[in-house]
Amino acid sequence: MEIELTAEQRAFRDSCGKLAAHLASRWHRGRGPHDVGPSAPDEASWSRVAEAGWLAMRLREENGGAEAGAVDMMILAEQLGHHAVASPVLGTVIAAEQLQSWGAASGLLEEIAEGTRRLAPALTPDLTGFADATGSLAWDAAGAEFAVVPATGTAYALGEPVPFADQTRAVRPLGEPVRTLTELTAPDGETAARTSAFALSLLVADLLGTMQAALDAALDHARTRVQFGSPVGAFQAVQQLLADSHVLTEASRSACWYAAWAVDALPGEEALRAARVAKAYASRSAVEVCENVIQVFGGIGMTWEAPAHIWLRRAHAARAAFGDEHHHEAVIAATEFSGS
Amino acid sequence: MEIELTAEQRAFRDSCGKLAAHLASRWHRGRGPHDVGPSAPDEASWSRVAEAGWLAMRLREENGGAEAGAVDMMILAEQLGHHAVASPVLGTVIAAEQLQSWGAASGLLEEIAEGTRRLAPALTPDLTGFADATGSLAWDAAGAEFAVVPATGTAYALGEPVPFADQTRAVRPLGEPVRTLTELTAPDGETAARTSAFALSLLVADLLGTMQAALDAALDHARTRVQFGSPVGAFQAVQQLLADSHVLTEASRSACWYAAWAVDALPGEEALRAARVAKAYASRSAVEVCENVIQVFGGIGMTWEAPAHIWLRRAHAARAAFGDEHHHEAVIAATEFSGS
Amino acid sequence: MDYSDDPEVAEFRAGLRAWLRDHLDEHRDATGYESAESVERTLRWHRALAAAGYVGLSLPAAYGGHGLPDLYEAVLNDELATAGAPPPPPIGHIAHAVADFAGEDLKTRVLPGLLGCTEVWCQGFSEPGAGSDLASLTTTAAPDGDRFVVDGQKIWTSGAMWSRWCLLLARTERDQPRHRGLSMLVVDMESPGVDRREIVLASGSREFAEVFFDGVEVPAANLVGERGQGWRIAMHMLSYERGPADMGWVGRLGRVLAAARDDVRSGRLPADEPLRRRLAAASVDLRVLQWHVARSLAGRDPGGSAGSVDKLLTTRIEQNLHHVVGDLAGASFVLGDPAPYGDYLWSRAQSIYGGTQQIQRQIVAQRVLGLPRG
Amino acid sequence: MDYSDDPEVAEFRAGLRAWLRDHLDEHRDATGYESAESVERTLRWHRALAAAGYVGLSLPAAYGGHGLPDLYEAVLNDELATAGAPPPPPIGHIAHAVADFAGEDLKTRVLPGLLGCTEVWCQGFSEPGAGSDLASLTTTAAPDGDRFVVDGQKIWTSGAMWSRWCLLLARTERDQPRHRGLSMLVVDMESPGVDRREIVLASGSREFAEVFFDGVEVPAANLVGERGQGWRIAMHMLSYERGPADMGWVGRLGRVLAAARDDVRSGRLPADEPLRRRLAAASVDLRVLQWHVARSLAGRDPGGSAGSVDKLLTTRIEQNLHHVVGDLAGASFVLGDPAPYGDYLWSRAQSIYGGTQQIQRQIVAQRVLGLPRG
Repeated sequence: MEIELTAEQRAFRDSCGKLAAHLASRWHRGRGPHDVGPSAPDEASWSRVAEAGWLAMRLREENGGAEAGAVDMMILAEQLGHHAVASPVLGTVIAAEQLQSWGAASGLLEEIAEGTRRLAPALTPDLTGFADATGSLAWDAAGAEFAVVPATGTAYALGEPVPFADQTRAVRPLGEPVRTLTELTAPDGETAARTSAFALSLLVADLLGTMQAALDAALDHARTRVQFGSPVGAFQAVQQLLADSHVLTEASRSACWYAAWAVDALPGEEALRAARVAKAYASRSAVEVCENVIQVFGGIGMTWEAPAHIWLRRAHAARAAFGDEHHHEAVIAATEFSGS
Repeated sequence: MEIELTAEQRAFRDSCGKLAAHLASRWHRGRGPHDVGPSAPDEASWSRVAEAGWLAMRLREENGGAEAGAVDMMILAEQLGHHAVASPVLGTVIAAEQLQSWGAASGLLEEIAEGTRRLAPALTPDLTGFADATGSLAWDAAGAEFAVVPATGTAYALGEPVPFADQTRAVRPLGEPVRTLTELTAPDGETAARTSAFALSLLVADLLGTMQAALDAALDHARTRVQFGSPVGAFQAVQQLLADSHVLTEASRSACWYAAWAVDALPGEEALRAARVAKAYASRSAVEVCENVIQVFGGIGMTWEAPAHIWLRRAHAARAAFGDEHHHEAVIAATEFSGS
Repeated sequence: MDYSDDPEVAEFRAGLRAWLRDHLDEHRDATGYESAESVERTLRWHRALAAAGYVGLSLPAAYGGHGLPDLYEAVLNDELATAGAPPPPPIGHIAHAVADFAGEDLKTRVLPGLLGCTEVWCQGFSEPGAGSDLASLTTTAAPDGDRFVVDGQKIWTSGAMWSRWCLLLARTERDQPRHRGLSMLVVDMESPGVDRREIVLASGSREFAEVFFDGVEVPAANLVGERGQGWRIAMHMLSYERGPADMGWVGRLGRVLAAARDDVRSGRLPADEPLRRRLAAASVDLRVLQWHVARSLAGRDPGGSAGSVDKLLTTRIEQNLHHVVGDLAGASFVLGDPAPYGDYLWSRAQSIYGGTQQIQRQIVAQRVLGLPRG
Repeated sequence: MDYSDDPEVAEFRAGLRAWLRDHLDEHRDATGYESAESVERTLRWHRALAAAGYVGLSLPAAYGGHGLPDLYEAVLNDELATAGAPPPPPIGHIAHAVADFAGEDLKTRVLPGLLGCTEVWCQGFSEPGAGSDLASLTTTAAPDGDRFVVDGQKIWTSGAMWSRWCLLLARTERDQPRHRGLSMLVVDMESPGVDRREIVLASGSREFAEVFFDGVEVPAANLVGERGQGWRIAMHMLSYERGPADMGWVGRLGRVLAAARDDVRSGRLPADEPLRRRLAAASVDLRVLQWHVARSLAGRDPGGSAGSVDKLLTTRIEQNLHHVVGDLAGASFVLGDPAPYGDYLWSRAQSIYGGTQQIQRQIVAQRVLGLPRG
C-alpha cells in the first residue's frame, strides 16, 4: 500500500502547474459575459501544450504516445482545473483515448498527439456519456476541427459554441459529416468500461482542482478581509464553512486518487464502478465547496470581476459532463439496490 | 386577516399549559429504558383531564361536546407536546372525532367525552393513517379499553404495548373483537378529508410544542453552561445552530396555525392539502431541531437522565403518526407533479 | 385566527388585478436598470404604476402618497410578483426616510419626483471596507459653512448609473465614535466630483455600481434630519426593508416553482420520482413560507429582528428551490439559455446581500433569542 | 499509487480472517461492559484475542506487545468490524501512554495485565465542568510524601463500573496555569474513596460512568512520566485515537449499509426509487470514506490534526446513513426492536464525543488551514 504521489509525480505536477498557470494567464474573462475571451487557445499556447506532451502521453507507443498511467493524467487534469485552463486539453485527450479504444489509425492518433489535428469528443445531448448516434454535442471543443462518433464511423464538422455556463470550455453542435473512418471496431466491454472510467477520472480531477483553487482563494480572502474589526476568517461561522469545505475537498482527493489508480489497476467494470462513485462524490462536493467559497467572499464573490463564479461555473459544467451525481447514483441504485 | 391568538385563546393556552405541566410531573422517565413509568395516566390525572373538558370540547353538542374549533384543539395539542404529556389525550380526541364522523351513537361519544370510556384510534401498521381493516395498531393507547375500526364496525380489545421509541405514548396491537357498532355509516369524502386534516393538525401542534420545548431547554443550557471560559451560547457556531432551530420552529408554527385554521374554514380537500404540507414541514423540522438541541447540550444531552432524547423520540414518533414528510410528499408529487 | 383578506384589502387586490390584466402586457419588458433602453422601459412602467395610484401606498398623502397601511405595499409586491410583472420602483424605504425625517423644504423639493417616478434614486450605504458592518463607514461629508464636502466611495449602489439623486450615509462628525458620527444627505448625482463605475455581477446583471465622491459639494439644506442622526435613519429604513414578508418574494419563488411544475406536467422536462419528490418538498417549503409571511405581515411590528428570521427562512427555501429546478433542467441548466443559471446565481446572493447569513443568524441568536455576545 | 495490501499485511489479514472463521461464532455475544454477565463474555473475547496474538499489535514486544506498525491495529479493527465481531479491547492508547512514558517498574507491574486482558482499565479524562475543554480540569492529585491524594470527579468514563485500574489525568501543580499543572496517574479503582455511578445513555447503553474521588491515596510510584507532563501524555494518547481511520468505523458503517441493501434486495423492506437513490448516495459516501481512510492510514503521521478531518467526514457520512436507514425502516424505525433507534442515537453522539463537531471544525480551520483565532 503506497497511497501518495512519487517524487517524479510531484515534479510532474509542478511542471503541469507552471504551464497551466501560463495558459490561464492568456485567457481573460473580461468585464462581463459579453466580453469573455475565446476559450480556444492561440497557436503559441497550443504548441506549448503539444510540446509538453500532454496530448500524447497517455496514448500507446505505436500511436505516438508514452503510455502514461491514469494517475499521471489525473495529476495533469487537477492542475488544469486548479488554474481553470480554457485550452481543451481534456477534450482532446478523451477523444484520443476513445478513438484508440476503437482501433483508430495510428496516423490520426499521432496527429492528435502532436497537436496538429484537433478533435473533441462527441457526447450525448445530455452530456452524460459518449454519443452513439448523431444529434450529439462536442464537449471541450474550443478550436477543434471535428468530432467523431465512432459508432457511425463518421467525423463531423463543428458549429459555433452554444451558450454554456462554463466560460472556460466550449460545447459545439455537430454539423456536416466531413470524413469517414472505416477502420473502427467497437471495443470489448472491458475496454469500453475502462475508457469511460478514464474519462470520468479526468473530470473528477478537474473538479478537484477547481474546488481546491476556490478554497485556497477563499482562505486567502478570509485571512485578509477585515469586518467588525477582525479578519473574517477569525469568525467561527466562517471557520465552520471553510473547515467543511476542506473536508469535502480532501475526501474528493481521496476519491480522485483511488479512481485514477483503479483505471489501470482493476478490471474495467470495477474501475468504472469506482469512477462513478468518485464522479458522484466530487460533483456534489465541488458545487457545495464553490458555493461556500462564494459565501465566504461575500458581495465581491458575486461579481463578474471576482473569479469565484468562474470556479462555480466550471464545477457545475464538469459535474454535468459524463454524468452528475444523480445520473451515477441512479445507475448504482439500479445495480446495487434494486429489489428481487 | 387576523393571524394571532385571541385573548381568550391565550388564556386557554395558559390553563392548558398548567394542567399539562401537572400531568407531566406525574410521569417519570426513570433511570433508564427498563425503569420508565407507565404512560397510562392514573385515575386522578385522567379525571382532571376529563374535568378540564379536553376530551369533550371538540365534539358536537348532541354528543356532549362544545364544538370547539380546530385552532383551540391545536392550542391544547401544542401544550401537550411542550410538556411531553404521556396521557393519551390526542389519541382519545382523534378516536372520538373519527367515530363522530362515522355517526357513532351519542351514548358512546358522551362516555368518551366524560372520560369514562377510553378509546384509541386504530391506525394502519405503518401508522400512516386510519386503519380500514384488521392487523392494525392502536396509537396513543395507554390505558385505553379498546380501539374501533369503523370500516369493520368492530371494537377490539388491546394487547400489551409494543416497544416504541417514544417513551410517552403507547402503541398496542388490536386483539379480540369485543363489541359490534352497527350504527356506523361511512362519512362522505368532504368529512373524511376534514377528519384526517384535523388529526394531522393535532400532530403538527404536538411536534411544534415538542420542538419549542427542546429549543427552550437548549437556550437555557447555552446561556448557563460555560466552556473555554464563556457560556457555550456565546460561541458563534452554537448561535448559528440555535438561530436555524428558531427559524424552523417559527416556520412550523406558521404552518401549524394555518393548517388548524384551515380545518374548519376551508373545504375538506383544501384543508387536508394544507395539513399534509404542515405535517411534512413540521415532521422534518422537528427532527432537525431536536437533533440540533442534542448537539448544543453536548454529552449530557446523550444521557437518559437529560430530557433531550425524550423530545427527539417524541418528535420521531409524532413524525411517523399519520405519515411523515416522505409519505405526504409522495402524495403531493403524485397529485401535483406527475407528468401528462 | 383568520387568513382571509379584509374586505378593503380584497377590494384593493381585485382592483390591482384588473389593472394588471389591462396594462401588464405592454410593460413586461421593463427589466430594470441595465441599459439606457431598459431604464427607459422601466421608468415607463414605474410612471404607469404611479399614475394608477400604486406608488407610495404607505406614504403620507400630503407628499403624493396614499396613506395606507404597510400591508398594502406587501399586497402590491405579492400581486406583481405572482403576475410575473416587473417589480415596483424600489423607493419605499428612501421615501420613508425623507418623509419621516427631512424638513418641509427638502420634502417638497424631492418627494414629488421620487413618488412620481420622474427621477431615479439610489441609496449609498455599503462601502468596500464595510460589507455587513455599516457602522465602520469611512466616506466623509465634511461640514463647511452651508454645505458638506463629500469624499469617499460607495459600492453595491443599485441603479447608480442612472440615478439623479443619491441618499447618502456618510461621516460628518469626526470626533464621534462609529455610528454616532453618521449623517444622511441627499446628493445630486450630477454634481462635479461624482464618478460611477458599473459592477457586472456573475449573473451578467448590470444593476449595481460603485460610486466615487471626490470633493463633492452638497448644500446643507440637503441634510435629512439632524447631523449625527444618520444611523438612526438608516435603521429606520432597514426596518421597511423586511424583504421576504413584503417584497413579493413568495410570488417570485412561486412562479419559479409553477414553471417547473408546468414543465413536468407537460412532459417538457422529464422528472423521475426522486426529482418529483424534491419538487413536492420545495412546494411544501413554499406554502409554509407563504403562511409564515402572512403571519409576519399580520402580526408583527415593522422593524423587529424577526425580519432576520424571515430572511433566513426565505434564503434557505430559495436556495434549495434553485438546486431542485437546476437538477430538473439537467444539462440545460448549464447549456443554452443562461437565464436559469443566472437566477440560480442570484439565489446564492440572497445569503450575502443585506447582511450575510452568518450575520442574520447572529442577529436572531442575540436579539431574538437573547444569547450572549461572544 | 497502490491501494493493494503489502504481502505481509495481506498475510496478516488472511490469518486473522481464518482465525475469525473458527472462533468468532462463540464470541458474538460479547456486547461490552454493560452488566456483570456481558463483562464476563467480553473479557472472554478479549482474552481469546490476546491468546491468538491480536492484542497490543503496535506495542513493544518487551512488554507483551508485537512490535508491528500502527497499520496492523487498523487492519485488525477493520476486519473485526467487517466480520461483525465485537470490537477489540479499547486499550491501545492507554498501553501506549504507559509503554511510552512510564518507568520500568510501573510498566512491568501493569502492562501484562493490560495486554493480557486479565484486568479491565478505564481512562479518567473528562469532567462535568470540562467537556471539550480538557485544560480546565479541576480534579486534583495533591502530592503528599510518597503518594498523591486525589479529590474530584470524572465523567464519561467508559467501563469504569468494571475496571480495576484507571489512567487518571489530574491537577498536581497548584501554581501552574491550566494544562501545565496536569499529571497522569494509575489509580487502583479498589482504593478507599473511589465511588462510581453508572450513566445510562439515551440509547439505553450502560457503558459509561461517573467516578468520584474522595481523598483517594495513590502511590507516587504510580505516576506515569513526570509531574506536569500529563497534558503531553494525554495529547500523545489522543494521537492514537484517530478514530475513523483506525477504529474500524468503515467496517461498522459498511455492515449497516449492507444490512439495508439485503433488506431491499430481498424485499424485506420496500424501497421506492427516492429511497434507493438515497441508499446509493450513502454507498457513494461510504466507499469514498473507505478510500479516504486508506489514504489517511498509508500517508499521514499519527497525531496530525488531519484526524479531525477524518472525524468530521465520518460523522457527516454516519449521520446521513442513519437518516437513510431510519427512513428505509419506516414505522419500524420507532416500533418494535429498539436497536436501530439506539444505533441512530449513537450516530448523533458522534458529533459530540471526543470533541464536538464545532470544536473539530475549529481545529481544522485553525491548525490545518491556518485561519486566525477569534
